[in-house]
Amino acid sequence: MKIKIMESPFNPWDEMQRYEKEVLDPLYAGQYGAATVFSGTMRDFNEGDGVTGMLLEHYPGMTDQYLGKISQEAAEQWDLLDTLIVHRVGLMMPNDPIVLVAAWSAHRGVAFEAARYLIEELKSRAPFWKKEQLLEGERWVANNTPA
Amino acid sequence: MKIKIMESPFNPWDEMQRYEKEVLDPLYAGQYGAATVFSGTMRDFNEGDGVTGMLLEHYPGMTDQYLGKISQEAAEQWDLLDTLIVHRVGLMMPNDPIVLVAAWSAHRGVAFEAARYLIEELKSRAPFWKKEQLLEGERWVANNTPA
Amino acid sequence: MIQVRFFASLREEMGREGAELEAVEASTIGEVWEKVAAGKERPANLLMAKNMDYSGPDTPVCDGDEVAFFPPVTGG
Amino acid sequence: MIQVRFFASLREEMGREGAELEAVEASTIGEVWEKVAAGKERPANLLMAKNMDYSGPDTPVCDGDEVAFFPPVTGG
Repeated sequence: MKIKIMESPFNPWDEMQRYEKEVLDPLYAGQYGAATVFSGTMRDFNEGDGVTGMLLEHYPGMTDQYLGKISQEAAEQWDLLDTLIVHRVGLMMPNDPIVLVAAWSAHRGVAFEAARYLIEELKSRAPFWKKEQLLEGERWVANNTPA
Repeated sequence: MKIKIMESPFNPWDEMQRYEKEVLDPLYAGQYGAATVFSGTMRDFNEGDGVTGMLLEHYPGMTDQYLGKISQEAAEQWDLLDTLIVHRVGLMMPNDPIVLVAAWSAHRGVAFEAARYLIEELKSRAPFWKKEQLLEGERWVANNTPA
Repeated sequence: MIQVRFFASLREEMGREGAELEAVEASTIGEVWEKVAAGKERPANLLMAKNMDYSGPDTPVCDGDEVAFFPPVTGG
Repeated sequence: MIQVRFFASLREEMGREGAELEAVEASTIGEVWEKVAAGKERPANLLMAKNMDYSGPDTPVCDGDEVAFFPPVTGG
């Protein structure tokens, strides 16, 4: 169970590869039949406007605490081998990865449900805020869209 | 929409990285807010027995046709930007990746539902068969487990 | 000619990868099975395909078709 | 002392990152808001945390607590 807050760009597939190699394989090689991953990427368009950049603010400490809580809740609800959450903060550009959540299990149903839980709970509870930079001016994103 | 049948080992995260870089980014950079990926890996244990290897047989031609059909069905049901399916065939070892399915969309709900559809339909309709090598002897897997 | 193919455990049970039939010998997939199965009853869970599309035992076959028989699929 | 923190759009509206209160000035999170908000009504969708746990306006506060106010979260 790992939480990473990144202040610079990350590649979700590098993160997956490294985490499987360094953490999963030594502990669970041959046991994790299923991994489900969600990767969220910054779009250049939102609510009818072009977006040229984004500032991702968070509440350091509370962020880690809530991402840990959410991971723990998933581990209690489903039979998981491990989970990983990576979230970017700071100033980012369109097409930059924002978030990665992953759940490993022996079986696929569990992996899908847990990954979905991680991203939905992250979006509704983890203290992050997005400020979009538009061609003219900037604005805070008011609400996350429902799934 | 891409289908790959691999006769040698593949790494799912390399496949994701390459496909995003070579196919998604040139067409859709800044548009794909969401990617959901399922990766299935060979386990070393099944139905109470240790498994030391596995032969994955398929029906060449029909495999590609059905993976294409399934991808097409997903594209008709959901608002997707793209999908990718990679499946290993031939002789493999525990912890080798077997299958990768991925769905890209502007929104996460759609990406999750489509990825789930791809893997469930693949498991129930694509003509692949697994023969497990055990410590003593070998056996054909009789049925896929329900999700 | 009708090309017949067997896969996986069925191929092993049959002891061969397939067979060839003259088109006049069978007019449906079910009849193809009877010609090539040497008296073996058709398993209840047997899957059938004509020209790489899932089909049933009553599906008509004609010259040039490829008919395949196989057990439940277990990929993914 | 009670440490008060504002985040995101609320921080900008307040014009500051936070404040400090003597513990005797407020006994609940709701009272903390009244002391630091300079008359601004509490937005209906305002979120509150005490020591980095979501809390409500009636949650008691005491010396050494950190209280945060912020708008709906929009991560992921």
